Amino acid sequence: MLTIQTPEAVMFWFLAPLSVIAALGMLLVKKAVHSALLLAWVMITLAIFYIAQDALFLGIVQIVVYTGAVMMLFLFILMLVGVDASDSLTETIPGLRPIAITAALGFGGLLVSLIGRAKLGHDAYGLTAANSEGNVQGLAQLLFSTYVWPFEVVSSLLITAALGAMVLAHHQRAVPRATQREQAIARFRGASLGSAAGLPNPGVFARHNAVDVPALLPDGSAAPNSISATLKARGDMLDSAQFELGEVDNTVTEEK
Amino acid sequence: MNPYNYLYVSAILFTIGAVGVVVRRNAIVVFMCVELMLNAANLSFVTFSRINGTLDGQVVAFFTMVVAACEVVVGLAIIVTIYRSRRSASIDDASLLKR
Amino acid sequence: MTDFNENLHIEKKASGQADINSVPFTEVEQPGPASLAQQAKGFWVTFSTMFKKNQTVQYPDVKAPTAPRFHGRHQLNRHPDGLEKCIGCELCAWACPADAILVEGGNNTPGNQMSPGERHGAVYQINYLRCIFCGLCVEACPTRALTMTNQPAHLL
Amino acid sequence: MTTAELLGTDPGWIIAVKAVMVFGICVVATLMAVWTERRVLAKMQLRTGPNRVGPAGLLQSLSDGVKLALKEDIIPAAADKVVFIIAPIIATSMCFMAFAVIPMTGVVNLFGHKTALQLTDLPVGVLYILAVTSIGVYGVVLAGWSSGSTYPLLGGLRSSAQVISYEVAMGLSLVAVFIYASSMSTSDIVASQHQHIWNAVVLFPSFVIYVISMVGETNRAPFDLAEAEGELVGGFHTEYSSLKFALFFLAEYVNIIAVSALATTLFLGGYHALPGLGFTEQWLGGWFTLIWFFAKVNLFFFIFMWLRGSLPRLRYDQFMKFGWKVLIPVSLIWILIVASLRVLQQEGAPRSAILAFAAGVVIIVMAMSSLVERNKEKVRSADLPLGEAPNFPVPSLPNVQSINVSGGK
Repeated sequence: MLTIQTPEAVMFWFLAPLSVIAALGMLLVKKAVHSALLLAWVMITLAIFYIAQDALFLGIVQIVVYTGAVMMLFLFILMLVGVDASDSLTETIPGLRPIAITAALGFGGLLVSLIGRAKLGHDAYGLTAANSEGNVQGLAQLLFSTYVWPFEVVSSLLITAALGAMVLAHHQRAVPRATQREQAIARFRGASLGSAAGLPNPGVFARHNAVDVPALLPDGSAAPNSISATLKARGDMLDSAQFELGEVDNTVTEEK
Repeated sequence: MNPYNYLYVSAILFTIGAVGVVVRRNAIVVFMCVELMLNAANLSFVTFSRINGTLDGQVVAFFTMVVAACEVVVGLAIIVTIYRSRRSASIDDASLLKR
Repeated sequence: MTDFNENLHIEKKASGQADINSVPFTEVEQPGPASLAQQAKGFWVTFSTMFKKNQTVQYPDVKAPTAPRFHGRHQLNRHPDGLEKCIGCELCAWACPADAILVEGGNNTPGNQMSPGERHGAVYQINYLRCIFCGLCVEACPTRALTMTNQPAHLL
Repeated sequence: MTTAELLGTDPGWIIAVKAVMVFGICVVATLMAVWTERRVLAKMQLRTGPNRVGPAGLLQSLSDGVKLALKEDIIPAAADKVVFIIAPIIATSMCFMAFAVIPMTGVVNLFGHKTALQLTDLPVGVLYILAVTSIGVYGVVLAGWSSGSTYPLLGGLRSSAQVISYEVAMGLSLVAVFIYASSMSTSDIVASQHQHIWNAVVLFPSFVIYVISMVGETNRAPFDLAEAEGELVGGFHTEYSSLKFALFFLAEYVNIIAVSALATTLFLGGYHALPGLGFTEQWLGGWFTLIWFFAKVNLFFFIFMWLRGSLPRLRYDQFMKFGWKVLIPVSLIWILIVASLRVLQQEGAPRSAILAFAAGVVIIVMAMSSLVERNKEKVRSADLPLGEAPNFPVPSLPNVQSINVSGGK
């Protein structure tokens, strides 16, 4: 027979609302990174729930796998794909949102009322007996006896997924990438020696050496190579003319 | 308090995840909502494992984690591939066959 | 490669002169990855250095002698008869790249003959927060009034 | 009585005292570590290092800390304010949590109560440390993201990729330890090493892999790509100032001490004395084990400094290649070998069979490596395709008709 101690109840009533609020927030915040953070928080509270329910190994693995690896992967992809692309919250399919919320309320209400009415036929047991040899040992016992076939299947699934991800994300090069040495040789053997000594730095002759101010060529025009293509594409390039000094004031004011 | 309360939390989280899948437009956020649903299901597995006094529920939850990891790896690779060709991570932009 | 490089196309040299095209490239031996023993040797260098004598001079406590031609603090000199050498010409101030020197010339009067000739430096200030100790002022001085001592500037 | 049972008898106030002690030890150790690192690195470069504040400069890091705390706290306009503030807090709090399961002494007498200086003993203690450090990385990644600036973002991106890949190698290197100790609890692993021999000896490859990946995990030279000063300004903490920067600083050093402590626990016999010096453990009523523990931790900390003094920073692709193509496969193969040996041992196979297996593995590895070496030689000696001769003018020197630039011919 299972009795739940007060500390666990306190923990539950403290963390459960927090996790639900965080999950709701996940839907409502604009930035995807905030969503990911809130989800990470939900996962951590779930891990605490697991530990409270005598699933120590699963709780720790939840943090290592979900919070540590999966959410980190999400963050990584979010940063790769565009950090500040905040999601537009406008509806693209008219009437989708009210329908979704109504359906969710109905579905959630159904689930909750079902759980409320369901009868198990026996009292809750608790895991004291099952965990008597230790939670990890108990899990290992099951995993390598009853569930050894699913275990193998899942591990092959994992390998397949890793390979699949590699195939999907792999970017085949048509020609091998030039090494630094080959690039150096090509620079000197090319048609022109203009770039043999390297590209001009930003700020050459430009009276300003910030990276967004292009260098000036001897004829006063901007050297296109002196500035990062990213800055150019973003339109963050400054015109160096604005940093030019005006005519030097040579007029001498008479001393009093 | 009885352990059924965990089941209520699980049900609510699952519903929220489902709404997120339908409502949000960013493919990555949609993905995270799927993760939330899987997590919610895991919570009920663990709770039932405790109620029934056997560890089988935890083993299933363990398998769910592995499968979820697979799903994330492949899914994110797909998102990156789509992003490479479309420069967008919105699921509305990926309906090229329709138009 | 790119637009502006195209303009810079350089003609080949006429025949008879040194032509790099006739020179074959020789492959330079690239050192491969270092062996484990060599790596260990590198670690030994840093480890053994720990037990060598420090090269640091504890400067304000221990004053190492400055180099013979050290650019130190400036000094305004006088003639042997006690008159100032500075004539207030401001050439040092003009030469100063850091704009650290302020000179105001003054007229010598019969009761107040500071230097030989008509003018003397009435105000002579060097801002040591700006001074870069390049010594251009010393070179500019026509009368050798301004020289640099061997002492670090901030010690006084 | 095992450590877990011993710790189970702790009253609440002892736990509170130990928590404060763990916190204090971490902070003081950080202050000392910063000073030690600066002094030792200076010695490696024929310098003296900080020696002005306090005796031999001992208070230098304290004064640095006070200075940092008094500086102006700047939050950039482009920053995501909430995340920007949360990030250093996550980074710092998590690395302190890792210390909770590290056994620092054997049985000692604390205020008349018999206990061990370990906050708690989990059956999955080592996994707990992995979990906590993986949350700690959030601090770095979020700091990079929330700064709203390019270089921190690159630093955060690098750091997340780096930690994911090196945590795999780290976790795999720990598996061999679990197999040998047949436990994941830190105190059990220490106890099993006390009975047999240090894991660093039996599981030497695991030990090497762990030491390498712990440097990668803590973002330290030569793997400090997340804050590569030459490339990324300051990396993820470029935009941070004042106390928030101090928190990152603290987190970095506590992290170093934590992974060093874990290495001590898992591979160097934990708080136990060196073999043959076991009698010292009774001196000072068991508190002498704390000295042994910190001596070993300092050994690892010295390795950190030694690496930083000796090696240049790796290029990012080299670093990733090393992690994925060397560390992970090697540790996978090593785990296979360890597991097979362990099974042979437990099945009661004769000693000769075990030896034959080990010898077979050694021969296979050597044959493979010699094959790889020969292939390498082939690649190195292959001729680079000779293209056209260069086409650049050489300034004509006075009285010289032709110039032979390559020196040959």
